[in-house]
Amino acid sequence: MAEEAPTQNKIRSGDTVLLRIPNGDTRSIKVEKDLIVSIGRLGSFSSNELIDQHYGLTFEIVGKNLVVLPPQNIQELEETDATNEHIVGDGSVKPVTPEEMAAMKEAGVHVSDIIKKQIDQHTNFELKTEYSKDKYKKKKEAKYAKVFTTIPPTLFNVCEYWYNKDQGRIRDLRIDALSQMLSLANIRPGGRYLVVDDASGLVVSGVLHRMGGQGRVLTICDVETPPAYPVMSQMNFSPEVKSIMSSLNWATCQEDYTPIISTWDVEEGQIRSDKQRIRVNKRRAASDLLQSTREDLFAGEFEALIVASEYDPQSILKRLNKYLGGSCNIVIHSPYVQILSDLQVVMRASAEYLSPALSEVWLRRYQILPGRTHPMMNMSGAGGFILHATKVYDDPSAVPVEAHRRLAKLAAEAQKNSDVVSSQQDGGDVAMTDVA
Amino acid sequence: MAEEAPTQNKIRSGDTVLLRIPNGDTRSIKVEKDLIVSIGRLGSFSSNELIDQHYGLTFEIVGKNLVVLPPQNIQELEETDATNEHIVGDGSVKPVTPEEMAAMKEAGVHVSDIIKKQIDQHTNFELKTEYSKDKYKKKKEAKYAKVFTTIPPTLFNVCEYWYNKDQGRIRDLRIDALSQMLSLANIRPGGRYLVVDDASGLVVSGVLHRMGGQGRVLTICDVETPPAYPVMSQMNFSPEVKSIMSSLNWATCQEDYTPIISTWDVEEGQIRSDKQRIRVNKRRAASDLLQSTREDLFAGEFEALIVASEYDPQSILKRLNKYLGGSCNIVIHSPYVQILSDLQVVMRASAEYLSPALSEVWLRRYQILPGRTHPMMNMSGAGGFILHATKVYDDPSAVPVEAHRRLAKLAAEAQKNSDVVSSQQDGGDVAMTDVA
Amino acid sequence: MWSTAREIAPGDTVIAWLTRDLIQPLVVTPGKDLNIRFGYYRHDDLVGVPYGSKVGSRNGKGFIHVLRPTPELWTMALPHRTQILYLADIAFITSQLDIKPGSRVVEAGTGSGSFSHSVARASKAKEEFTRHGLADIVTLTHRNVCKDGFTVESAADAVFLDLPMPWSAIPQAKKALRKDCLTRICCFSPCIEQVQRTVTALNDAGFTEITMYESLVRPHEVDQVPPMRSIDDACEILKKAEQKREDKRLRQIAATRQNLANKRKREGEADLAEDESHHDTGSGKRTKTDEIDDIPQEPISLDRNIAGSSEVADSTKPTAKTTVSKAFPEVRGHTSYLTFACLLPGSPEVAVDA
Amino acid sequence: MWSTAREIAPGDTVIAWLTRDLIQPLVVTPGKDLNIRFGYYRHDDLVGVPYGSKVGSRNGKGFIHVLRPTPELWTMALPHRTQILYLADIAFITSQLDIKPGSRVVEAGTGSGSFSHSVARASKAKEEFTRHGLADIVTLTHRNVCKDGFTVESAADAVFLDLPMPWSAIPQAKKALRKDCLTRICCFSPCIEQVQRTVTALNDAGFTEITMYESLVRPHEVDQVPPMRSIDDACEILKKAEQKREDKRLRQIAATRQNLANKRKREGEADLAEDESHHDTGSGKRTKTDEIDDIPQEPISLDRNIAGSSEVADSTKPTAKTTVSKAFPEVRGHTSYLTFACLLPGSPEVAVDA
Repeated sequence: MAEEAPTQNKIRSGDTVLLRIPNGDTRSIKVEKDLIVSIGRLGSFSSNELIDQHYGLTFEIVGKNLVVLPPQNIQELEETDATNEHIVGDGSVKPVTPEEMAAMKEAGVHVSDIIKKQIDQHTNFELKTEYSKDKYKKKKEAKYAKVFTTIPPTLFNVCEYWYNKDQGRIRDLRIDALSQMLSLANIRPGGRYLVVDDASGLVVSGVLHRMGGQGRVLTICDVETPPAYPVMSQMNFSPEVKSIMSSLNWATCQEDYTPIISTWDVEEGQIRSDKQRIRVNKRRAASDLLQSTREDLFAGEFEALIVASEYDPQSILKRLNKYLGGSCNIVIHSPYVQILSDLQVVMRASAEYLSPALSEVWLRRYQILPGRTHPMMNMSGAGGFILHATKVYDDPSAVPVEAHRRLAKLAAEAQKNSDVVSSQQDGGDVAMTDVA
Repeated sequence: MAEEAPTQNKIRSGDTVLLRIPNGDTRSIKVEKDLIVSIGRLGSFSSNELIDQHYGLTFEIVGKNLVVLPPQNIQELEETDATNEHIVGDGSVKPVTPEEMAAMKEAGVHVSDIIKKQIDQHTNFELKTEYSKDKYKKKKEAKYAKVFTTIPPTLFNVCEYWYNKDQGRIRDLRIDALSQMLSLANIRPGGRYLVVDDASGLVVSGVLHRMGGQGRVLTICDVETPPAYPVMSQMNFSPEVKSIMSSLNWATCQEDYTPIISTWDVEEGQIRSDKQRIRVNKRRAASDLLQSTREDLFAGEFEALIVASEYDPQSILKRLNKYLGGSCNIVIHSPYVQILSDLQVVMRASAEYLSPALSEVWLRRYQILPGRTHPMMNMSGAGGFILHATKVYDDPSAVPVEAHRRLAKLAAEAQKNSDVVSSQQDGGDVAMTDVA
Repeated sequence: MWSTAREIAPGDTVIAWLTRDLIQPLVVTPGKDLNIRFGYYRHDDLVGVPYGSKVGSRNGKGFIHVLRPTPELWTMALPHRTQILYLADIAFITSQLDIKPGSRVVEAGTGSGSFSHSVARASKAKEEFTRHGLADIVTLTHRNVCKDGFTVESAADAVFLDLPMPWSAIPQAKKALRKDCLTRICCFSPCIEQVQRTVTALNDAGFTEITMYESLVRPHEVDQVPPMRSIDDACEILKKAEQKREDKRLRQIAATRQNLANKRKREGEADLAEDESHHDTGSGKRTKTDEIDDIPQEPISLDRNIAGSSEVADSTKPTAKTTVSKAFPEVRGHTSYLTFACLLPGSPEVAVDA
Repeated sequence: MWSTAREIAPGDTVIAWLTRDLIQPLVVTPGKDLNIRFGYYRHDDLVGVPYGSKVGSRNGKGFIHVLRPTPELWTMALPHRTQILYLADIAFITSQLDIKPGSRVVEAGTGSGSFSHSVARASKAKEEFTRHGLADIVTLTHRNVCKDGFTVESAADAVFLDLPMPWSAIPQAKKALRKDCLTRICCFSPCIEQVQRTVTALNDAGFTEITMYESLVRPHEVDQVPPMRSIDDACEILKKAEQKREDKRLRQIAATRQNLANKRKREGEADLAEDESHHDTGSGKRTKTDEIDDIPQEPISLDRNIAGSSEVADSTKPTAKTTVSKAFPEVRGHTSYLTFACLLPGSPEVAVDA
């Protein structure tokens, strides 16, 4: 067991760091030595104050400095007899005026004092239930506190950040769906995987995260050069973790296509300078990398194909199927049930895919404040659908003719009795009828 | 306010009664005076014992008689320190043998004593947690108790019975979906409604239930004579409640079609006997009813169209649209999102339908035993989808040309900025862009 | 209640539908105007118009639909009243409590459990019920039901409690329910802790058949999209782009060579030693060629809007659209827990009031 | 761990897939047989076969697929162990606890919270872990963690508790977690009451960022069906059926009249007075005609399998199938509530153990 912690514990210069601000929003900032970071209304501070701090801490911006705040517990609320019965919603709430507010801020009054002032001027405050009071205070705190919390760059947190920021760019891939995809694909250190990721690199990030720099990840993209995979920047991967990934595009992954780069060979005699030599060598290295990546793909026997793509999944399967090993996991995500239903129909008609199964993911978060446990009032409706199948090698002779004829008859009968379409690969279902 | 209770409180001869038996299953029995009812393993008794009893009571079958049991409370469980830690799952549980069991039953030992005996012979029983013990007792009780509870014939209970019995026959129409359909259609006493119900009469039952014998319900079916609507038998509707319903089929609801029955006229002189006269009169009454029902349909101005059908909903709408009044609610259920998505696309392209909205229903039941609150381990996945729209009268001149041109430009811009397809009826959305 | 006539008459309450999110009730009052951001209308213009009509504004700035009110539209039209019950819950509760023509139902707390505008709401709601002709059907009172009880005794078929502490009102609710037949109660609680206490209170008060449900609705968005692009399209686009780039590179190399040759011709062989540096820091054109020699820096986008790619896409794709749907990204995840129970007639516990 | 070779070798653990619901692990042992209801196989036949192959039985009674084991298949292959964690939960917990290569994770209670077969499971599981080459990675002990604590101290990156009273193990779990960086805990609780006590215990012990989730999976069934029938079809069928019935009635009336006429001819006019009763209680044929006079008693079914209707349907309908899908009728509605929390390094509470 390595003594070195595998977790990235502390913020380093060069990290992209996620911050949670009091209103619940998350911001992404780049931490570089001697850089000033500004977070809108909250104020600004020097990056250096964050470097070497543990992820997960909460800071208050005091002037231009950061003060670490102790971890916040949930406060138990005492219930009272208040029932809101006597509260009259007729506008008798007299808020602190904007002028008073500005004056207080000007004078550097601390947020907790501003809130206290507001409460004092709230005529009905004492009539409210404790829960209502707490809610009111929280709302005010969120509005005025100059605090933030750094968010550890885990797959969970990064996925949540992107899902909230721009669901479309990650193709509605919610963390529960992504986690299930990684499990269904059996991603493990040392494996070899094919990834088609039009979800801004979220899938690739998940795969790399679970591999820890051991194995091989080949992504196929629709741009000439390896795409940027913007999600990866928040993951702050070490070079080792990223080193196992290489990319082809849909043209260069065709066996009968000769990429033009490989034809750009310069004769040795024509090189007239060191600079030109560097350029030529760079080009050659790129050509060699492309060549070796292609060879790697064409060698096949990949252990999983994971897809979150805007392209027709049938056309993706058609291209990549021959590179998948036996017992390989095929995992395809789509925001739309229609796309994967159609695909499932095609796959179950083929003897190459065992038991293609379509499922929908569902995730719910709860509020767990004492005495007030309930599901969040809003939830994300669309986490998408996952199709999982196992690649198998068919043996058309596996069921001899005499049995086949009898089984076909039984299958027809079984079909009549059941509306549910059973997978054609489940030869056993039929045989079960035989026995029972 | 009528002094007469509107609820059907007591079981009458002729009622179809639902019974819940200890294993949780529900049975439907017909109660007729002097009839013997047999409920499988539980035993049998005379129907007379049930007649005039309140719905909702629990009975124990003792010999051939019924004994009313007091309502059962939930028992609070004391938690102990037991953790199941010392339980060894190696088969040391020595159950009462089948022979011992048969002997006890033979001797007429009461169920609670049989369970006690089993507990005594369960070597690990005292090591179990209180929850485990309770679970064990409940399981045994369900197996041996000769008790049942009558279920009031509410729409809720009848729908649940059919949903559990044969989901397919009611087209996956779960009670939450059905309730929403009735609300969206604004079913009220005195209204006039069109119903297309291929869900065994569940929708018609719901509509009739909420109308209380006032108004008009016209169902269109695909059989020559009014269908049986089997769900209705469990509702035990009074003749008044049912009297407001009449039916046509897809042929007789066509205006340009002359039903053959109306051509069967017998000249007065040809009637040669009273019996023949009765037959002829009966035939005439049927013909008159058909004629008046057709006139009723053709008069139009219905307030809602409710559909749960196996036919293409577009073809249903095409036929019935002209009979719908302005501001009429159109509510269509399907087990499949594909069907209603396609329909929504067609409807939103027409200026006759305001804001067609597609939604999916979701229902979850909880176990609420003290200290053991959690959602049921199984839930029904498929309650189906509902499409709701309002019938409107278009006015193509509503937006004058000069505004139209400007708005079209804005609409094009708005379209570019938004991936979500907004309803074409929302002329206002465009105007909003204009202002903001 | 609301008009059931085909056409709108003066004094009718109608629902003006501006957009799905902007729905407002209107009492048609001849002489009055409606001036909204969707145009200018006269109430007189609405009189005689069939319900469900699209009505254009007088100033051509938009249109509205005039609809017949329904309880659902009424609820949608009042989005700012706190915590109005949701359609799915109302529908489900109606079915579970077996509410039908003739039922007598008692409701306590029409507002939210956490912040009831009781006084203000009560007067406002009373006025509304009267206007809608519901005054004979709905009786409205303002009182603390937990302390003072309900106004009816042994009379209700069903009780609906939407209170912050429903458990404290259960003995009173039991009093209000009739005892000559099976009756029902529903408690509407946002938090599970309320449910737990309510279940205990119901159980203690002798209610049976205690069940608890959550009912939600997931609205779906439907979209018509071109069929998904095939990998073949992507391939073609990539190949063409690569070929174009290569052609350009070759043309530029040829041009540069030609330039060099011309230069050599003009400047003679003497400057040859200088050429190396010129080659590297040379003209913009030359530098460009260098860059193209290397791995291209800018990926080719496959965006449908790019002219270069659209020809390929158009030629290989059928024009038919496919329909896809999915739940809206953010949907309501919770409204309330609905706890139900029955009170049986003649059970011994009924006689004993808590 | 499990073999990563292309082909199966003697001693490999493979998964024999019989049906989706019948999956069984197998250690390939030359000389051994596999005799199941799906046929008879020899282990020797599997050696050298690529993973993922379909293998026919020797007696032609069926086939199996031989798959490479994965943790997911392994879980599916053991349905009878009580309360195995579900895929969705395992996947979600793995992500939330940020488990990755090198992480040190402590799990307490591998079984169910309500009935843990601890002793039996422990010995069985130990054997399994060893066979799968996991003995170096997984350390297994049997102890009461609430009383006696974990075997490690300040060493774990994450703790996972699947215990009936997780709250009582939280102080011990805190001891086991390392203090030099942010660490995480997950408690798996089927009931909300457990969650409530756990949240309190976590809060008291100084854990922060307490969150709670439920993660479920809804399997869908996909069906290819003929396009929905149009009302036009129903109409045609009804009209044809009605016409057929009418034709028959008319033929029968004509035949009866002919019979009557013949009879009259044969029997003369004398029996005319008798005819009335004859008319009503007459031959079976005659009675049938009477019935047809009335409203037909038996509805015409539109079942696709009825020959009479199929011709209409076939002529008007395109043959293309449409694909529809829906969630399975009964799906898992609950597995457990997943409560998560973080322990921050250097916070003052960490020093004080509860």
